[in-house]
Amino acid sequence: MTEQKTEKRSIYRMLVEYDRRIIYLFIFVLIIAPLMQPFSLPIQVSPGTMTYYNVINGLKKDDVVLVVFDTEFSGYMEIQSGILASIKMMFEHEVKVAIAVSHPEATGIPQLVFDQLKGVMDQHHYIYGQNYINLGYIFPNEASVASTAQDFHSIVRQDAYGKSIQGTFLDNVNTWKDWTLISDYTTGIQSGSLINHYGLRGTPMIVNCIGVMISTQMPYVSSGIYKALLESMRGGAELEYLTSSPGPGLTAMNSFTLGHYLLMIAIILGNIGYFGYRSEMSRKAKEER
Amino acid sequence: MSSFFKSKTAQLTIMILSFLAIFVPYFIDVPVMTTFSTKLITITAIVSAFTLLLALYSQFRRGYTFIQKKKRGWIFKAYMMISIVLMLVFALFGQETGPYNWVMYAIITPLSSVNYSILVFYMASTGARAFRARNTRALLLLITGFIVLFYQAPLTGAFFPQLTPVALYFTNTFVAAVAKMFLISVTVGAIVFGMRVLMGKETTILGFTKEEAS
Amino acid sequence: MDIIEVSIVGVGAFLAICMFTTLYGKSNPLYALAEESYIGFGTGLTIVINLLFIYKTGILGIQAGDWLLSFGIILGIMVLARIIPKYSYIARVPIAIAIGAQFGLALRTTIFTGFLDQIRATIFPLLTGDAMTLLNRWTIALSVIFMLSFFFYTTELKGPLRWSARIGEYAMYVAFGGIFAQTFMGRLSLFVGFMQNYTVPPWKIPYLLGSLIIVFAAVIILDRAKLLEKLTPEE
Amino acid sequence: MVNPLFQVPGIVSGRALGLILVIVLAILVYYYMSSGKKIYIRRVPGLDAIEEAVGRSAEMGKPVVCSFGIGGFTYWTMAGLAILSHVATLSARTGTRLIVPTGGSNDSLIVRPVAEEIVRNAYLLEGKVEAFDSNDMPFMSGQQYAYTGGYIGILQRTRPGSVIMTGYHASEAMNIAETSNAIGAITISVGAYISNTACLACASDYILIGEEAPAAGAYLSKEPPLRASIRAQDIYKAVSLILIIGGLILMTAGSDIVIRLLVS
Repeated sequence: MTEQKTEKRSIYRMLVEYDRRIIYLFIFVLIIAPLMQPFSLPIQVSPGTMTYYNVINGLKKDDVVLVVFDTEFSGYMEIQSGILASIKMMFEHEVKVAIAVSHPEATGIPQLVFDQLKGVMDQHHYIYGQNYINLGYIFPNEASVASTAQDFHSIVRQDAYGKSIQGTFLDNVNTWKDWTLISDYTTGIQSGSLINHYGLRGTPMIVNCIGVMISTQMPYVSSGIYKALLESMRGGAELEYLTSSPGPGLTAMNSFTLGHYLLMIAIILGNIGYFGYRSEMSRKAKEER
Repeated sequence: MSSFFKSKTAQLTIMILSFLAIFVPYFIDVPVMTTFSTKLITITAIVSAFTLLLALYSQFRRGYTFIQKKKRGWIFKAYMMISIVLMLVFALFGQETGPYNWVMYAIITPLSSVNYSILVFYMASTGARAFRARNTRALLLLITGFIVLFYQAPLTGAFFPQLTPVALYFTNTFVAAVAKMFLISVTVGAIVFGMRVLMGKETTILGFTKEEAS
Repeated sequence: MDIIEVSIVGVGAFLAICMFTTLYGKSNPLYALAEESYIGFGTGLTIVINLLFIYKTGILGIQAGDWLLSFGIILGIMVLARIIPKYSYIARVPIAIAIGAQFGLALRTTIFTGFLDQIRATIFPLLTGDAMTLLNRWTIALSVIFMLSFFFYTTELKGPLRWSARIGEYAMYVAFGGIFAQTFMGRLSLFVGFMQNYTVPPWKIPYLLGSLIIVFAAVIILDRAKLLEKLTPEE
Repeated sequence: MVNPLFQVPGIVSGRALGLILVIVLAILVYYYMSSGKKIYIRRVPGLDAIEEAVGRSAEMGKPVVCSFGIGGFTYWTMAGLAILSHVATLSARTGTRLIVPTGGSNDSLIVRPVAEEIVRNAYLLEGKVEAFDSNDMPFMSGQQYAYTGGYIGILQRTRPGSVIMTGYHASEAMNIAETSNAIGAITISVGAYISNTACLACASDYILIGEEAPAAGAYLSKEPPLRASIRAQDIYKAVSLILIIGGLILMTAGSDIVIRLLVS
């Protein structure tokens, strides 16, 4: 009897004071395993994703969209499904797309996107300079964002490859008024500046942000500065689902499910341990008294 | 001349003028001032870029001290300094291809991604520790946290769609409300703080000693 | 796949896993290797970016006739005076200009984005709309009001204010739970995305698993042999 | 688009009320600072804990790590510098080693020399300028996560007694807070945006929420005029409360006058 009691007590205690490395190990295994051996689980499309889909769907031929890769490479890993699915939709609507980046690590992303969307681009006869352009790292700080909103050509003179942007479709773009839409893919580097210098002045904006920023960005959706917000990789996966173009988002959803369930189990066990241990301690205190 | 540079009043005046040059044109419509403010912003960005050289100087001096004193692991510092130089040399061969590009994809992007994505581990262990119903606050934290987590797992939506409106209720209301409240609070705090700075009351942040400030 | 791609994946996976060893909880030389690699090459990158910025915006701008930008270069050079202690005061002028300008930039919009827009977004009709809309609106309105009352610093929380502040604080914790969960989703996506980078296409998997096993085995063995500390740099 | 309630000639459309509010706030701040009033201020545990944190490090003979964030000269950073100055003074006084990791973004490059001057001056004022070592303010590149990696490395190698994160820290704050917790240091952090705040509230021992950080300089200075200026913040929160409640009532009654006022 006593032996059993000791054993039980140690379990509660273990659930409270465990080595945090155990959780780390479980995460590693549960996330990597489904990626190596993909299987498909069903998903549901959220209302926010639907609105986002409708905004891009409302674009017309030759509208001018500024796409901003406002992310480090690591952030791109999270939102690449949203980026690919959105830009694919833009290309299908034959919209003119200018891509700008706001972090040196993002300078390689435009090329990665063009490579992956080559099929659609060829199908809709996309020509560099006439229908799309890669401006490169033009937003190193708020100052540069502010300047482009007031006089675009005063600060942006060359594209990412060092060629002059004169003679491209950007000749018609001078201030914030000239963009049909700004589509920001962000980890938050310059999104505040884009809001301040474009969104607040009235340029329509949509955003695909990383999960951590959702709550920060929500007020801008309710105040109308953002027309729509696509949430993290999950939103990207939903957009892939809506546009019937399965990609990195949908394959990641299983690891996603398992990761969430793991944390929930850890929380439940932690609480069982906490209450078990606490009642044990109070029982012990009573006995001693 | 040097006394001018050293005086607090001169610096404060310069700071205030520079502040107003940016602040005022945002409200008052004078095209010349707007143009000037844009230029001033660019000028400060250039100044900021120059300060990199100061940081670099300090970094090399620190590394050199480590090596000179032969502190344990000084070799790592030497390696760090060499890699700075290497990166500069690589940049000379062009940035889109060649060794520079290799470093970007083999070293910088993976390491940046690690430090970012490693947060999932930290979040999980923090969550498991903080989400214990110790008191009312922690209980509330636990309940919403748990519901939203459950909702977010993509599989849940497919089998238990009834949870969606509940989770969305929490994220669309309480989360939205706290974000608003937070912004309002920070904004008033920031402006009042700004006023204290402009009135020369928060002198420490300009790097003055008390004697200079008085 | 060519040799360059393989080397990118191999070196990347190895250094990434070295960085992950921080989860082991003890400082170790492999972490220091990854750390110094990143700091070193990262600083190199910072230099390149800033020099290019000075060139593209400053020098090219001046060449294009924008002579005002030459002040940027002059002030930038003045900042460097800090290196010589005797003349370090010269650097105070450009720094004062920069502080004023950046501060002005940060403060000029905040009254709109952080104050007026937020108040505006909290004002809506409270009696029209379907049940769900009404529930949401009432919750937002009441939460904002109660939470704001929690944030009064110069008034003692007594009487009704104490209660409203208490409710506000509770509402804040309800929100924090939701935000924590949303943030967790974000971090999870990052980690999944990162791992996808090393599992798709499948030829990359051995590099990932190989690095994982080698690096962690090395750290554990060094720890058991009590060598970790000895091989880790001093601070 | 809602029509503004009023317009002022010469003022950019939609910005008049903002300008008026800023000017009135400036007047209020000036009034409270010169009125000589002694004003009650609620305790801010996060700020009070700084002294305890540095003291504990001193007792244990361990260093203090204090950072001012990775932002440019925004109010976050500047408020962070005010806290840094306080921490540096306490460290100098107690003879505790202070480590200030710097870098993390291009914007923060220009803050670095100012921070160095602040810390040096704090030591100078305490008469211990020889104890100031600029090598303890390592620069860890302009890359956010290289800075993070270096910061974590410093924490694991030096095992400080307390970690005080001020200024604008983005996601890296969680890496730092959780590592700091794992090594048993007292962790004080600033929630610079809402998701950051929620997570840090779970991971740190003390957190400064909302305006607590911008008010830190005035709070810590213990000078009545500076502290009195905090009153102006409360007045504006009361104004926002009145606008919200009034706006809700009027809007429900069918009038959008408050909205029109807000876009003026």
